[in-house]
Amino acid sequence: MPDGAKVARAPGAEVISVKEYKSGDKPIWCPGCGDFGVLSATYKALAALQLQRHEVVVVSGIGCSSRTPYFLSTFGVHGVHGRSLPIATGIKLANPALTILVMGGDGDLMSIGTGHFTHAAARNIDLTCVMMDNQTYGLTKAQSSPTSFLGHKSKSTPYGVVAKPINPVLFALASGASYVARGYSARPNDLADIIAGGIRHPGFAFIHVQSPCAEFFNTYDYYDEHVESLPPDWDAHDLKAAVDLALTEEKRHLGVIYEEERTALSDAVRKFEPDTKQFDLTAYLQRFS
Amino acid sequence: MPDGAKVARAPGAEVISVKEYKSGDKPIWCPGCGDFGVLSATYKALAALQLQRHEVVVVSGIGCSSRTPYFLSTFGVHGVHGRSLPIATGIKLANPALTILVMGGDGDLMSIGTGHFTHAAARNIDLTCVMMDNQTYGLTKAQSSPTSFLGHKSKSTPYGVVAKPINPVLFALASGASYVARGYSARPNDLADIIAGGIRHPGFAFIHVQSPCAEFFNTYDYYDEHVESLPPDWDAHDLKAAVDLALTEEKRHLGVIYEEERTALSDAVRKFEPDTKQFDLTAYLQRFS
Amino acid sequence: MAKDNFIIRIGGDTAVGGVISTGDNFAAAAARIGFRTFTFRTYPSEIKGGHAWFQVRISNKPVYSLGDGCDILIAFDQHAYELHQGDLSQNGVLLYDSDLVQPSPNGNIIRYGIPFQKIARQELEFVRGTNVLILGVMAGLFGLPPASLKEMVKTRYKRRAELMEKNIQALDYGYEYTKTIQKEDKFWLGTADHVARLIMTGNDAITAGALHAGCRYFAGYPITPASDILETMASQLPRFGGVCLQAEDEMAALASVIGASYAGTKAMTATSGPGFSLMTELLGLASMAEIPLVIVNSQRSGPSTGMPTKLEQGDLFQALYGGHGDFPRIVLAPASVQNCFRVSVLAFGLAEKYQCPVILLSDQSLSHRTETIGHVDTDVFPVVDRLRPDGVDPETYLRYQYTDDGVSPMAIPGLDSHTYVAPGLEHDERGHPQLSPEVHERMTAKRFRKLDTARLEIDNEELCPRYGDDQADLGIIGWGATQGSIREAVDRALAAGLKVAAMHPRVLNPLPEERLREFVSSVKHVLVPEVNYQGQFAHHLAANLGVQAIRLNKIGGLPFTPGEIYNKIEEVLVHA
Amino acid sequence: MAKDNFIIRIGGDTAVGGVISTGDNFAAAAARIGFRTFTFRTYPSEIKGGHAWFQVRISNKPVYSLGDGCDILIAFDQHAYELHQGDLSQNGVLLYDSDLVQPSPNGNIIRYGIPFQKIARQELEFVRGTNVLILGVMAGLFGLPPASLKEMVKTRYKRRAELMEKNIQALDYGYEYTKTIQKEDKFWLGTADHVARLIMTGNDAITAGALHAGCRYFAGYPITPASDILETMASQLPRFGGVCLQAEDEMAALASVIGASYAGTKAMTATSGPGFSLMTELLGLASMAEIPLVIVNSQRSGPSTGMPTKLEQGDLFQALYGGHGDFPRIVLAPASVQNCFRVSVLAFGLAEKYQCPVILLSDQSLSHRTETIGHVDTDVFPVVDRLRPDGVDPETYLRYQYTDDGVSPMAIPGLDSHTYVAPGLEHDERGHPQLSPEVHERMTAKRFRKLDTARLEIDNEELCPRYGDDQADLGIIGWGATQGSIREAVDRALAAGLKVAAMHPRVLNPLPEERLREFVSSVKHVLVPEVNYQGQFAHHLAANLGVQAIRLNKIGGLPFTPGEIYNKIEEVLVHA
Ligand SMILES: Cc1ncc(C[n+]2csc(CCOP(=O)(O)OP(=O)(O)O)c2C)c(N)n1
Ligand SMILES: Cc1ncc(C[n+]2csc(CCOP(=O)(O)OP(=O)(O)O)c2C)c(N)n1
Ligand code: SF4
Ligand code: SF4
Ligand SMILES: [Mg+2]
Ligand SMILES: [Mg+2]
Repeated sequence: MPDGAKVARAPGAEVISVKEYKSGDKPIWCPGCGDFGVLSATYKALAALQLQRHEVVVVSGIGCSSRTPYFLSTFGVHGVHGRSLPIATGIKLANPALTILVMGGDGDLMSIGTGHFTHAAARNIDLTCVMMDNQTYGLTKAQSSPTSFLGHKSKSTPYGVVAKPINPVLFALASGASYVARGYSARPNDLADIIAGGIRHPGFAFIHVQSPCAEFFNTYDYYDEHVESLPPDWDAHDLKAAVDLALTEEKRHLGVIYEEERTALSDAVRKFEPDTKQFDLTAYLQRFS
Repeated sequence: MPDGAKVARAPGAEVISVKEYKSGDKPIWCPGCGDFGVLSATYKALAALQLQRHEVVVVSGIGCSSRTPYFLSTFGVHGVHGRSLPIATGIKLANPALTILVMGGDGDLMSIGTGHFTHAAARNIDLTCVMMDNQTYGLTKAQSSPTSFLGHKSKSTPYGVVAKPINPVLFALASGASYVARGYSARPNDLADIIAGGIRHPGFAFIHVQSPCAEFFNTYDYYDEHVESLPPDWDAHDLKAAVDLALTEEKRHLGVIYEEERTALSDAVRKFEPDTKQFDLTAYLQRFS
Repeated sequence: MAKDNFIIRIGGDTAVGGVISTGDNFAAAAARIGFRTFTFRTYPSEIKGGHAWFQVRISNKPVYSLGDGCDILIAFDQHAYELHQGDLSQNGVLLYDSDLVQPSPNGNIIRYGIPFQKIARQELEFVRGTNVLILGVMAGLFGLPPASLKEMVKTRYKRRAELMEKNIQALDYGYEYTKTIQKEDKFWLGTADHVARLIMTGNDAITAGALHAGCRYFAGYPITPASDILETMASQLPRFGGVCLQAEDEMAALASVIGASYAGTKAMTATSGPGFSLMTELLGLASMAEIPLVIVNSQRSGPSTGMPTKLEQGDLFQALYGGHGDFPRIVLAPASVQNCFRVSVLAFGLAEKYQCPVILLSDQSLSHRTETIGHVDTDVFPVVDRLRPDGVDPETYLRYQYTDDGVSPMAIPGLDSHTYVAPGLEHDERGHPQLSPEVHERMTAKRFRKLDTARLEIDNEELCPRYGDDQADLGIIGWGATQGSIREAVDRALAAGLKVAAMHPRVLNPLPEERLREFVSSVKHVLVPEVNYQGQFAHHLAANLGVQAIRLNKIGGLPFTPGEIYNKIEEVLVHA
Repeated sequence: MAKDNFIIRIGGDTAVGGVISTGDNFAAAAARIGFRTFTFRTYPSEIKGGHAWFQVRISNKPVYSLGDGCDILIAFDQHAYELHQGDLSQNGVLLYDSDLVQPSPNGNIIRYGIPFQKIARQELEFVRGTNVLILGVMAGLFGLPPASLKEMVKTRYKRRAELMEKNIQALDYGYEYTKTIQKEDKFWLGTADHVARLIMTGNDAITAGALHAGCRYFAGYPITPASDILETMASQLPRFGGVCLQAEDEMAALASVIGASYAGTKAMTATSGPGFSLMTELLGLASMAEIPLVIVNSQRSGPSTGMPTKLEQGDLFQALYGGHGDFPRIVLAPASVQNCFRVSVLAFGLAEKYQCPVILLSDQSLSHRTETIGHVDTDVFPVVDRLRPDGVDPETYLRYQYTDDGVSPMAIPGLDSHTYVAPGLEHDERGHPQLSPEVHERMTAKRFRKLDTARLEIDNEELCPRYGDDQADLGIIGWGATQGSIREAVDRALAAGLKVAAMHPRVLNPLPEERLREFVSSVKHVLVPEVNYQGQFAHHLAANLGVQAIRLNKIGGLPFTPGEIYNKIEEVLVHA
C-alpha cells in the first residue's frame, strides 16, 4: 500500500485528538509499569499520523503488555500467547489497507512466539511490532524470560539464568526485519516518533522497547544509566553496521537502528495475478472434465 | 562433560568399524539424494571418535532427512515434525554422558522448529545439530521451505517465494550457537571432520549441510559452483567476522565458521547444587509444618 | 456376454514407479469416453521405494465404492502378485511381467504374461516407456479406444516432442501386441453413454466448494493428504482476488486464518491429524471470539506420525473434543467426492452464520480418490454471509450481544466503524474482559445456543439421508467416506431379502438428533461401521443419544469393502 | 457456648493488597496451634487491581470443603461488602473499615467498624501495616493467641529489623484495640488438639509426591495455576540430582520430558488447559513410542484464555480425547490435597509400569487451596520402575514385543546395550517403520491392552471409594476436587434421613468399570455434579457404561458448596 495512504486525511476533516484513541477502559497495570509509557506513545503516534480508528487493528498475545488492545478505541485482537504475529499476518493479507500494530511482551514474542517472529520478519509483513521488554514474565509473576540477564535469579531460575539472553535487535536483523528500532518507555515522546516511523515504514517494523516491570523487576535505574541515543550521523541503511552495533553495544541505543526498502509480502501477493476474475464454478470445473 | 570422555576408549578395546554404526536397514532415499552423503559422513565421524553405539542417541523430526536415525545402529528417536531439539534437550539434561546428534531438514528445523532452534542454541545444549538443507520439503513433495531461493517457484508458491530466505549460518549465530559450520553432502569426508568437530565441541554445534534433493530440487550444479573453502587463515573465534561473512557471502563457505567456549546448560545445571541429597519425604515435608 | 463393469488393480514398487500414474491414466481415459470410474490409491510414506497400489472400478452404471477385491490384477513384480492375487475374483485376469513374476498355477484365473520391461528395453529402447506400454496392452485387452490415451500422452508431453514420439510408439506397441494374444476373459468396455463427467478427487471438490462459497484466504502448512488443497489454493486464489499463505507451521496457519476472518474475509486452512493437534489452542480462541472459519482435516492413520499415507477415521474424537474448556464447534463429514462440494459450501455457510469454527473431516481415501461426477448444481449450494451491525449505533454496539439464537452482529475493521477487541478472555457483551460467574454462565450458554439453532437447519433428509428398507430390522449409521460401501452392502442385503437401512449424517456436531432418534427407535439393531479402533462415532452416539450400537471397526489403512459390511449385516440378521 | 468451627471470608481490591496474605497468615497461625483449616482463594487475572477474596474454614474437627457461605466477613471496601454480605450466616460478624464501608442496617448480623486505614496512617504512621493491624484485631476478636502470629512476622522480616518492629507494633495495636470492643458474637477459637499438621496446597502435595516417586526431570512453561509446580521443582530438583528446565513453550516442555524419560529418568511437566492443548501432538508420540511420563493439568476456566485465575473442571474431554488417532493414555484426578500425594505417586507408578503418558487433572481450587493434613504414610505409596530388558539378548531384543499385558521391556541409552529407535511411525516389534494393516492392527491392540491390564489394579476400593448409605437410592459420582463438598452434602443428607451414597474414582481412564457398574445398578438415580458446562464426566460415563445420570453443572469459577449439592439431593429424593 502506498505510504501516503496511511497518513492521508480528507481535506477539511476534523483533527483526531490523542484522547480519541483511548478506549475509556482504564489500564490495569501496576503503578509505575513501563507499559503506561508505551501506551501513551502509541496514542501519540496514531494521532500524529491521524489514522482513522476503525482502520487500525492492534493485535496482541497474552501478558501484561498484551492487554494493550483494550485500552485503545481502535479495532483489536487479544489472541492467545505467542500467536499475535500470525494473527496480524492474516489480517494484513486479507485487508492490506489496514494499519496493524502488534504489541506484546518479551515472553510472548521471543519465547513461545520466536518462530512466528522470524517468519513474519522474513516475509516482511507490513506491520509494526512493538515489543514491551521487561526482561521478565509479568503476568505470571516474575519468572525469567528469554531476555533476562545472564545469572538473573527468579522463581523459575533460582540458581540464575544460564541461557544466553536473546538480543532482540540482533535477532530481528538476522530474521530479516526491514525496520529495527529501540525505545524506552520512560521517553514516550521519542518512542512515539519511533512508532510513527514504524507505521509509516512499508514493511515489518520491529520496535524494541525497554519497558520495566515496576512490580517484579524494576529496571528504571539500570536503563536510565544504559540508554543512549544513536550517534547523530548514524546510517540506518547499513545492515552490517546495524548488526555490529547490536553485537557489541554496551549501551542500549535508542532510535532507528536499521531501515530497508523491501517488497512486503502483503504487497507482493496482490501482484501475483493482477487481473482479478470473478469466480465462476462452472467455468472453474472445466479443468476437471 | 569433559571433552576427553567423549573420545575415550578403553586401552586394548577393539576398534569399532564404520560398518558397525550401520543399522542394517537400507535408507529409503531416492537415488542421488544428498542425505546419503550426510549419513556416510556421520558413520565416519562416529567411527573416528570411536563412540560406543549405546552411548549415542540420534534424534530427528519428520522429513526425508529425519529418517536418518533408522539407518544407524545407535539409540535414536524419530519424533514429530519440528520437535527434535527439545526432545534432544531432555535426553541430554537427563544424561549428560550421552552423545547427542540431531539430524533433520530445513523445514523441520527452520520452519516449524524455528523457535526451538533459537532456544537450544541460546542455552548452548551440548549436542550436534546437522541440518540437511535441500531448500525444499522433500517428504511432502516439493513445497517451498524457509531456505528456498527468493523467487523459487514450487507447488505451494507457484508465483515464486517472496519471503527473504533464512540464512541458516547467520540465524544460528544470532541465536547463540557456539559452533557453526557448513558442509556439503557431496564432500562426505570433509563433512565427517566437521561433524566430528561438532561432537567434540562442548556446546551447541550447528552444522549447515547443503544436501540436494535429487528428486524435486536438484541443486548439485549450483552448489558445485558456489561452495568454497574458508580462507586458510580463518579465525573461527571472531563472532563479528563470522556474522559479516554470513551476511555477505556470495559463495557458500565450507568449514568451521565460528567456535566459542561457553558453559553449556547441561553442565551448568549439574553444578547448581553440587551435593546431591537423597530425597526423603518425611524430611522434605518439614517445610510445610 | 462381455462384462463392462469391472475392477482393475495395479501393484508395484515405487522405486520403479508408474503404478499410480498407469492406473490414473487408464481411469481418466475411460471416464473421458463416458464410463463411471471410482479409484483408490495407497502408497508408502517414502518418496521412492515400497509397495503402492491403485485400483479403478469402471462401470456403465453409477459406482459408489471401490468394490470387493478385483477382476483384473496387473502385477509389476512378484511382491505385488503375492500380496493381491488372493483378492482376484473367480475367472479374473492376471496380467504380469513374465520375467519378474512367477505365478503359481491357479485354474480359476486367466493369465497373460508379457515381458514388459524386456520389450521396453529391447524393442522400444525406452525403459521409461514401460508404463505406457502396459497402458497400451490394457487398452487393447479390455477395449479402451486408444485415441483418448494418445490424447493424454500428447498433452502431457506437448513441449517435449521426442518424448512424446517415444511414448506414442510404446502405446501403439502395446496396443498392437494384444492382437497376438488369445483373449480368454470376458472383460470388455462396451460403448459408454458419452455423458460429460468431471473427474475429481475429494480435495478438488472441497477446494472448488470453498472457492464457490467465497473463501478468499487460505493458509496451510504442507501435510499429506491435505497438501494439494494448499497447492490448488496457492495457484487459484490470486486469480480471484484472494491470498494463499504457506505458513511456518499449523499454529501460524490457523492464527492467520483467524486474522483474515476477523478482517472480513472467508478463510480456511487444511491439515491432517498432527497439524490439527497443534491447532486446538487456537480453535478455542476462534470459538471464544466467535470467528467464522473452516478447518479441513483430511484424516490419516494415527496416532502420532502413524501411517501418514493411509486412511483412518481416527480424528473424530479430536474434532469433537479437542481443545481445553467447553466451547462449541461444528463438525462435518462429506460422504463422497460429489458430496464434498455440498459439505464444503455448507461448512462456510455454517461458519459464517454461526460465527464459529467448522471442522470438515475428510480422510486420505476420500481426499485422493477420484470419482466421476455428473452435473454440479450450484443453485442448491446457498452462499451465506455473516451478520453485520448495519444500522447499529457504533456507540452502543455490542459485539457479543445476548440473543435468542446466540448470533450477534460482527463488525469488520475498515468497513464498519464499530470498533471492538476480539477477546480470548471471558467477556461481557461489549467484548471487554469480565470474570464474574454470571457473565461466564450467560456467555457460555449464548455460545452453545448457536449449536441448538444450527441443529434446526441440519436435522433433515438432505443432510442426514436414509437409504434402504422402510421396515428395516437393522439400521446402519455411518459417517464420512464409508457411505458408498455401506450403500452397496445395503443393496446386496436387500437383494438377499434382508431388512436393512442406513443413515449417513453429514453433520456430526450438532447431531441431527431427531432423525437419528427416530431411525434408531425404528430398528431392532444398530450397526456403526467405522475405520478406527475405539469406535469413535459409536461412542459419540452412545454419549449423546444413548444408542448401544453393534460396532464394526476396521483399521489398517484400507477402506471398508461392501462385502465386509455385508458380512456383518448377515452375521447380525441371519446368524445371530 | 463459644463456637470454634467457623468460616472467615476476607474481600478487597488487589490494588490495595493484603487480602490473600491476611487470610493466609491467619489460617497458618490457626493451623500451627492445631486447628484444621481449609482455605480457598480467588483473584483477578490482573496483577494489580480488581477484587480478590479469601476464605478460611477453621475447625477442631476434620473439614472437607470450604463450606457454605461465611460466618465472619472482613470487608476491606464497599465493593467487598456488597458482594459478600449476602453470604453471611445468621448472627454472623461483619468486620469492616468504618471509613470505607457503609453497611446497611441488618439485625441479623453483628458489626464491628474500625477505621483500619486511618489508624495505620495516623496512629501507626505505617500505611503498609494495615493488614497486620487487621490480623491483630482478628486475633483479639476470635481468640487466636498472638504469639504464633508474631513468630510469623518475625520470620518474614528477619533481615529487615525496622520493618519487623513496625509490623509487630501494628499487630500489637490491633490486638490491644479489641479490648475496647464489646464482643457480641460467639465465635471463639478454644484450645486445639496441638497435633502437628502440615499446611499444604495441592500443588505442594503433587510436587512432593512426584519427588517421592522418583521424578528427577521437570520441564514446564509458566502458566497459572501450575507455575508454582515449576518453581518448586526449579528450586528442589537440583538438590536431589535432578534437573528442571523452564522451556520456551509447552511443546518444548513436553518434548524434553519425552527425551528425559527416553533417557531413563522419571519425568513430568505441569501446565493448564492452553498449554495442554499445545501438547496434544506430542502426547500421541509419547503413547505411540510408549514413553512413560506425567502431565499435570491444573485446570482453569476456559475456553481459550477464559478466566485464567478461576477454577473449572473443563479439560476432561481434552485429557480423554485430545490428540489425533486412537491411542491409550491414563487419566487421574486427585480428590483433595491429601489425596494429591497418593495420586501423584500413582501417576508415576502407572506411567512407568504401562509406559504411557499419564495425565493428572487438578484444578485451580485444588492447586492453590491449603488444607491441614495429618500424617503422610509414605509406605502406602509404592514406587514403581519400568521394565528393562535384563537378560535379553541385544541382538534379538524387541522393544515393542507383543505381550499379553501389552508391556514390553524398555532399554535405556547408556545403560543398556539394546539400541533401538523410538518411532512416531507405526512400527513392528523392533520399532522399525511398518505400514501393513496387520501390524497396525496388532500394535494398536497391544497398546490398548495396557489399559485393560491397568484397569485390574485400579478397580478397587482404595482408588474408587464409596461413601454413605449401603442401601442408597441416590448415588452420586464425582471426580476431582469436588469430593469434600459431596461428602459433606452426603453427611447432611444422611442426617436428614435421605438414602444417599457417593463414589469418587481417582482414575478416570481406564474407568474402574466393575465398581462403577455395581454402584450404578445398586441405586435408583445417579447424580453427577461437576464444574463445567457440558457435563464432561457424565458424558464419559454415558459413553462407556451407558449411565443416564442426572447432571448438576456449575460454572463461573467457584467450587460447589456442600449446600448446593445437598439441595440437588433433596430435589431428586424429596421433591421429585
Ligand atoms: C499457551 C500458554 N502458555 C502460558 C500462558 C501463561 N502466560 C500468560 S502471559 C505469559 C508470559 C508473560 O510474559 P511477557 O510476554 O513477557 O508479558 P509481560 O506480562 O511481561 O508483559 C505466560 C507464560 C498462556 N496464557 N498460554
Ligand atoms: C505437524 C506436522 N505438520 C506437517 C507434517 C508434514 N511434513 C512431514 S515432513 C515435512 C517437511 C519436510 O521438509 P524438511 O524438514 O526440509 O525435510 P526433507 O524431507 O526436505 O528432508 C512436512 C511439512 C508433519 N509430519 N507434521
Ligand atoms: S506485573 Fe509488571 S509488567 Fe505487569 S502490570 Fe505490573 S508492573 Fe507492569
Ligand atoms: S525426495 Fe528428495 S530429499 Fe527426499 S529422499 Fe528423495 S531426493 Fe532425498
Ligand atoms: Mg515480559
Ligand atoms: Mg528439506
